[in-house]
Amino acid sequence: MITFGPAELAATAPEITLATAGALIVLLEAFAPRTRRAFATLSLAAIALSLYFVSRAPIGATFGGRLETSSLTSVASLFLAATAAVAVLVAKRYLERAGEERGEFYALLLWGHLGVSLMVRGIDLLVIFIGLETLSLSFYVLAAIFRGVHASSEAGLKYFLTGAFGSAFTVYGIALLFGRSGSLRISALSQVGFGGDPVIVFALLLLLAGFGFKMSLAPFHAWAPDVYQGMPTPAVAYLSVAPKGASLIVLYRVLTAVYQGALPSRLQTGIAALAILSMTLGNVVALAQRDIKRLLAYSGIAHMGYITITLAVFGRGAFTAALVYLFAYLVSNAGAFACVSVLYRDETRPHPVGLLAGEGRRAPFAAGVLTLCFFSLAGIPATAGFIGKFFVFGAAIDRGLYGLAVIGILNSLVSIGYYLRVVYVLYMREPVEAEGPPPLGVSDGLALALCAAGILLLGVFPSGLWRLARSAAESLPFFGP
Amino acid sequence: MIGKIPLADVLVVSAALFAIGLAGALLRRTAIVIFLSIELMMNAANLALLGYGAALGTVDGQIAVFFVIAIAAAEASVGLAIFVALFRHTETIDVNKINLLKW
Amino acid sequence: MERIVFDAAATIALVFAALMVLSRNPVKSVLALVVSFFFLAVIYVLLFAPFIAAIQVIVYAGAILVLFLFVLMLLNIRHEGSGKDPRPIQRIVGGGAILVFTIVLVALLSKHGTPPGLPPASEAAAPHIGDVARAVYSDFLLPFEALSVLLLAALVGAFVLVSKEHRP
Amino acid sequence: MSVLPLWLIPALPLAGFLACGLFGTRLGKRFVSVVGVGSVGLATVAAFSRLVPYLGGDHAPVVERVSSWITAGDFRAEIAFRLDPLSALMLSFVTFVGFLIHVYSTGYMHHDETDAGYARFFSYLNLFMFSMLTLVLAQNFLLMFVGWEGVGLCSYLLIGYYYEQPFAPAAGKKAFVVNRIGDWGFLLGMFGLATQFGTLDYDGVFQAAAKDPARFAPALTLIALCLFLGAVGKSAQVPLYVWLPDAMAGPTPVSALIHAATMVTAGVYMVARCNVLFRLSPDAMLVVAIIGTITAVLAALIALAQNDIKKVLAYSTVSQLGYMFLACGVGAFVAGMFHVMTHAFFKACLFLGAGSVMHAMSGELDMRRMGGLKGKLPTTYRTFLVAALAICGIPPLAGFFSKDAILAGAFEAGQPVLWAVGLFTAGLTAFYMFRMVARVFAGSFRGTPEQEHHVHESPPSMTVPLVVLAALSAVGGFVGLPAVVGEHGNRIEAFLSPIFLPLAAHEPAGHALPHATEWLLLAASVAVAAGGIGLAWKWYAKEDGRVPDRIAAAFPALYALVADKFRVDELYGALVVKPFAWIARICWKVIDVLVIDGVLNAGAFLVELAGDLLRFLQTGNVRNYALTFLLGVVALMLIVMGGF
Amino acid sequence: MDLLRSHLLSAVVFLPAVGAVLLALFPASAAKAARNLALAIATLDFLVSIPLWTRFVPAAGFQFGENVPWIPNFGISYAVGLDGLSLVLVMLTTLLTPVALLFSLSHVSKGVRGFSIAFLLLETGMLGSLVALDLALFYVFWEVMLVPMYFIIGIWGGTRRIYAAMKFFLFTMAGSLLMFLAILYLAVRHHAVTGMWSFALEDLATLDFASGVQTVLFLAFALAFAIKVPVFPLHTWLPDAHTEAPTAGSIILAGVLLKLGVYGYLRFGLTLFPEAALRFAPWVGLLGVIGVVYGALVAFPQKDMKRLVAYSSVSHLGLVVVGVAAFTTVSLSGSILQMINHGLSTGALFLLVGVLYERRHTREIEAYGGLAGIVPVTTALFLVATLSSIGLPGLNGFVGEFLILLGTWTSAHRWWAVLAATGVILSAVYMLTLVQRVFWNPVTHEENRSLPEIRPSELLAAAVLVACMIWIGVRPNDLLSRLSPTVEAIRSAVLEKTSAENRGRAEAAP
Repeated sequence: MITFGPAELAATAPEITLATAGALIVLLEAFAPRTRRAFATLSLAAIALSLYFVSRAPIGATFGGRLETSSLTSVASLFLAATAAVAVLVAKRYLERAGEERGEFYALLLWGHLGVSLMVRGIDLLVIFIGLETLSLSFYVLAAIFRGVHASSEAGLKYFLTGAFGSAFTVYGIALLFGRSGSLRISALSQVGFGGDPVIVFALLLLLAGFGFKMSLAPFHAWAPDVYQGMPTPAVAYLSVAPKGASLIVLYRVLTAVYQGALPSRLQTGIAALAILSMTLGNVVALAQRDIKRLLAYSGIAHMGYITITLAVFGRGAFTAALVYLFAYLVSNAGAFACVSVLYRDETRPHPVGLLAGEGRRAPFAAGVLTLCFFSLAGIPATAGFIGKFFVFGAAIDRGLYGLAVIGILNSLVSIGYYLRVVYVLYMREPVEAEGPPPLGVSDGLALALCAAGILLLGVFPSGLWRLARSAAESLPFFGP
Repeated sequence: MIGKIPLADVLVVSAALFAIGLAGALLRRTAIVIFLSIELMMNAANLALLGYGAALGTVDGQIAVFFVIAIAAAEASVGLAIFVALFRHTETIDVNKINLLKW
Repeated sequence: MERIVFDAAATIALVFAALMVLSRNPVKSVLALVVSFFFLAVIYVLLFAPFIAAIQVIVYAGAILVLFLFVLMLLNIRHEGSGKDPRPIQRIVGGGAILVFTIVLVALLSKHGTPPGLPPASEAAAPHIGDVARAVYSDFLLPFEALSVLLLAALVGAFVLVSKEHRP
Repeated sequence: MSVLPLWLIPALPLAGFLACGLFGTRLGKRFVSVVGVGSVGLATVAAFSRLVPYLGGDHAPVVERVSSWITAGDFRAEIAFRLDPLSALMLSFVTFVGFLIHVYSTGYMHHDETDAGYARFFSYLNLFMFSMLTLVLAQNFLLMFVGWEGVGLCSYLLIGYYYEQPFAPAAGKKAFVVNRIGDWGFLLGMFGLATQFGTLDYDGVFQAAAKDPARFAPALTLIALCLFLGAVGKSAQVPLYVWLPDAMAGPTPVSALIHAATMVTAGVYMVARCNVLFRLSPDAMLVVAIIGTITAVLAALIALAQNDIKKVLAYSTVSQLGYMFLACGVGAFVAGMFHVMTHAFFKACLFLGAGSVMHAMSGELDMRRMGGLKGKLPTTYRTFLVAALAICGIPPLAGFFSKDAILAGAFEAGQPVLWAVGLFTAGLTAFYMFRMVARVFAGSFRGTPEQEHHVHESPPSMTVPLVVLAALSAVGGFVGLPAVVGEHGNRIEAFLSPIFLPLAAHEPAGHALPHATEWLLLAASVAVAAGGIGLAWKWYAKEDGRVPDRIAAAFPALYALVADKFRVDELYGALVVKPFAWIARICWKVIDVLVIDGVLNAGAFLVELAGDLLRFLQTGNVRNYALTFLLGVVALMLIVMGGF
Repeated sequence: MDLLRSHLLSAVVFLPAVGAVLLALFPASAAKAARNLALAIATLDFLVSIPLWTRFVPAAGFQFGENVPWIPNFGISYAVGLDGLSLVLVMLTTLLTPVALLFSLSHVSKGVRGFSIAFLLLETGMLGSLVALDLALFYVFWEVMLVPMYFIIGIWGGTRRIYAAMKFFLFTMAGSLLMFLAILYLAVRHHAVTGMWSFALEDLATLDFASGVQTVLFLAFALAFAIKVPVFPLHTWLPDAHTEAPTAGSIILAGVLLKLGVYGYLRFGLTLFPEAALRFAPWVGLLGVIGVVYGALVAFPQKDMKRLVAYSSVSHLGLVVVGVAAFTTVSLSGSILQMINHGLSTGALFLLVGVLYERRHTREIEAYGGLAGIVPVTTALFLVATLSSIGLPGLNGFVGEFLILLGTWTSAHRWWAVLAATGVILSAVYMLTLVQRVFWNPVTHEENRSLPEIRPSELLAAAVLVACMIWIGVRPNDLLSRLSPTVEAIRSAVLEKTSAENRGRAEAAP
């Protein structure tokens, strides 16, 4: 009999904090709209508090093996909280400028964050699915939250339809896994013979598709560019990072439960194919993009390709590399979206790259950080992105997957083409807009500074992060190194 | 066997429902009907869950279905709200005509 | 008897599901789906899940689908746009992919779907509604609580999207 | 009293160069004259302060090391200078003639140049002296190469001295580039030497080669030919002689100093210096002799038809250089070096005389517009005449002895054909020289009245060197009297003999010609020279060129060919220069732009194009998105499930 | 004091970066102060680097070494050290950077602060790659260099600067990315063999590979370096980058950046893959020879001064490559020396072309002519630089050229020397043509008559280079003596590790 005791309270305190803060914000919005200015601070506080509770939560499984607290979940929570913090920080001024400052935005963001948090902490397929859906529902709404803007509504519709479609696959996969293992707990998948069971493998594929969808992994990526384009930028900053990481962790959880040692070669081939397709398609199509948010969407698709290399490689080292990569991706990609959010004056119109012309001089800080983010995404050394690639390709080479590494590296060459094009527009073209970007708020500045510092610190001193990731990777039952 | 019904039959029906839903999702153009088809796919999963639950003699299947139905309801409310919001801009929910964001 | 009911209910559910997909009129689609869901509920009963069957009828067929109908009426969507699909490729490729997918899925589930060595299940051994209730509040406490947040998010979200006036 | 170090001799002009080059413009002409001429004067004094005791001594080579220079791996090169009979000979006339020409230049350049130009001129000349002295005094090939290229550089700079003229810069560049072709050979030769002998030190190389000829001989033909290619470039031999006539675009003192007296003979000096190597390779010797002979006759033929006073002298120089190589090629190195020396005197005198004429004629170069200057430029005329007689080989002037030594050497070496051609060339030489003398000084004035009005004798700074050089042209030959005249008359041969010691195994001891034969040869060459002079004088001084005109009219094509210098420049243009430019353009426009960049840009373009096309997969239609999703699942399924 | 001594190398490397940070904190408006500060820092860096030169002991092995763990889990450390090879290149870098900055003092007007920051970061990048003894560290510096250079070309460059900057970046990146994978492979191998992670050069050099693997790895490294050098046919980024870069950028690009390719090949390519390096030496040498001739040929018809000088770099670097491929003591010494020489002479040429460009704002050769009488000092300096470039004895270029050719001649590939020596002729052709068309000939453009003479700051910058040219030409042993133990060490290390067959090839000549 499972009751809600002190252990359960301690374990769920992070989520309870988030849920309560969201509800509080909605209530304040309804009954004390004057407090709006404090919503961002409140949200930040909730995120921080939740992170604090994560650190205090006792290690181990609770709720009858449905929720886990481990070094992995702690590291993942740190990752998620950092993303959420960046999103909240840039959201404040963004919403003010757009005239859409409303509590629901923060509430939905916090609830979505809660959902992602459940995804990484859940060790039960149902919990994970509910987390996934909480995230999805919140972000369907966030995508469409600018009701007066056609693009926003359309993004909402597209995200909703494709998301529901993906969820159907996920839930079908869950049903099959449940049917074969007799339990919704992931641990039940570690049964002898499951690795070769066709239904299990099929169900894993469905999950791969469903969570690959959340990761915007090609060919399950198609929603991402459209949704990113129409969605409010701060929400994209979160959506383009946190759920991707969480989905990857879920995939690792499920796959390690079934295959502790190594993936069967056909599955490896399939995942490698996804990685290659995602890298190549993402990078090549990004070259043709003119809207910076779409460009970043394709860049994100490509990055999910790189990170999926680690999934194909599989193993503790690979998972460590993946976690390091996630953090690198967090600071660079969330940072890039934060910069985009700061650099465009009109939030509701498209964001063509050309409008950034000459901002290198008019908004040196934001443009500088954006450049740094792009160099990091491109994997130039002394940035976090390089460290990420270093570990990912290192892991691939360590397991002898040279082909993947070479394709990956060629892809990052292609990617430099479009990253540099944006840098070129920033610094080497004359401004096209009469007015410069809006003045930088304190919160914006803080967000950008944090991302820039993260990029450089992780880029120059990655040891700490690596140790953290390594300890997190120990949580999963990998065999071997 | 579940009573006198073979589990395999239940699963086949579930698979068929999933396939029909898939067909609807891919081939229909009205957003609402697409969503209906997706609901059908969810129901296919529900059927599989219940079938397995019954065959295994566990309550987990039913509970999972219970949650899925709740989620479906929530999805429906949000989805329909989005349809309505978009309809204000486009006067249609034919997805062939909803392509402002592309390329 | 059970067998016949199952076959009949399954057939009807599948036929109406197909009708739902094939009908050009969204309203008819919804109605077809109502029928399909109803017969699914029948199957649920056969699978020892009367509680779920009830929910299926009351919540799904009764509430959710009515909501659909309501929105269809509200938006006055009568007919899917006539005229040919501008991109037939979607049908051709989509049809092929569905076919392959279905064949594999059906073959897989009919052949390997059943876990080996499973004893036959009887209604007597099946969990009762009480078991379901207990499980929801104990074993599945966490998902249940999480669901509440989900529903809250959906509620607030739906409200945000359609609430008429935009407060300053 | 300790002697002055050898390095001081080149260092003095170097200091002069730096002083004139860095401060000359600001400090004015007087400063430049003093420093420019003074530094060379001091160098001359320093040189003779070493030469005089040396001539009186035992003629043993003196080597003075200054410092190490390049050390890499096994390779070592030093900065070291050498005084031995050969370098002493060169040193004496290089410093002396060089000094005279510097003096001459103060007069020649004084009027028509700005302070900057004057300073530039003297700094270049000083740099030239430095380089030439380094070349002469070097103790190893590498240091010689420093001087070798240095004189080339100065030649380039001085030919292009009138840089604003359209022609001079091109001529300078041509000189440098053609020289560089030779230098390429020189470099390869040095590599060969360094590989064979492990050093580039003269002593190391020559002693080893002389000691063990059998070991080195096989490689030496190629090495010798490579080195000779260097000499061919520097000394304007066929086929690389084409730069020298063009080099006349420089100021006349430059032509006298660099392109007649000193630099162009560096090739001869180098071959003589390497005589051990050449003598070990009869094939190489033969090539040297043949090239020399061809050059001699070819240049003489071209000189016949030139009307530009400096061009005639230039081709004459080429021709005389051919003689010198002929001498070397037949083993008569002493004769060759002897001719180098006498040639320096008379050719410098001729050039300076020509300069004096030009000076008087306001820069006029065309002989057809001169004439009758005998009276107006008496000193110039007399010195010019002496030098001309000397070059023709009229006894007892200097050229007689040296040229005779060469012809005798050729005959002696058993090369009657070469001798005959040489003799023929002597006749041609006499003819074109006196054609020139007649056209310039005899007859009546053919230029414009203004020119006639302007004509005047040059200042003493110019005439004094002329007189000195003429005197040397007259008596310079007495250091090398042929054996028939006096048993010990050939002092130069005795002096140089340590350089050209016979190689034990390879060379039979030289068998002297019978006296009768030698007399005969002498008579023949004098007769031919006298005939040439007479004919030229008759045709041009007495008959004012009617006969040659008629001959030219009778064979217009032939005449045009000769007058156009056998169209060698055009031939090179068509064979080398144009194809070079063409290939260069192909490389640039086709290989670089079209092929390499084309491939790269095409690659980039294809990727971009792929992006541009693939972006349309993103149709904006959610149904398509769902389809791609399903296709992904199906594909995954097919890849992964195939095994189950 | 002791601390400074033991960290002298790091001080030299990171002083510019510290300066860049200082500059970044400067107000953007204080352009002049920023400029002077940058120059002061670069000059200070040069002064700080002088003790490296004076205290360097001509012996094999690395000096001024420092080794601090950086990413200990993967055996990556901040390991730096200096041997003769890196010493001369470090000195060249610390010398050329202030010279280039001194030149740009009066010519960069927009974004001075950014320009200075980029330049100083670039210097740190270059110095870092020259002293890094850990492959990961090396790679970081190696790539970091690209970024400031991209901005320098892209922001302060000429009309086609964007294309050039992009091409430069992508081209160089293309090569180095594969090297990156190869580095990872080496570390993985080291881990697999010894159980220890390490990226240290000395550790990785102990690995043995199957010949096929070694070939692939070698090619990955060689490609990166070949592009940087650049070796024909990978050179086409260079004319664009050199031509479009601002003068100071061209100086550094030609002066230092290209050398890093050869440096990398010597330091890493040869040390790590001696067998493959020797096996491929004939091909490398062949490409070098082609580069010599081809670069010279293409330089000849150029209409743009900087483009001409850029192609001359292709030719000169080709010669350096020949020397490296010939792999004799003499040719290696010559190659290293020639890198310095090329840095000085081509740096000076770009500087002086810059002097003209800043006055007339065109690089078209056609637009000039007859400048000798108008700007005699510039002419004289240009002439000296030209002569150095075409290898006139007495100046620096000759020594390197001679040693390379001599060393090559004594190697097994005598014909390379024969062909490469034609560069002597060809370089005279194109450089003297340039001199003739710009400085001699009649003045054809009246506006040139009022061309101002070189300014004192520019004169100082050029004079420093000219002084170095003469110094090296007369006393090359000052460098060669510091180089020779390193050259011997590289050579013996390679020969020790290679099979007798290959050794035979390398030592074929007596």
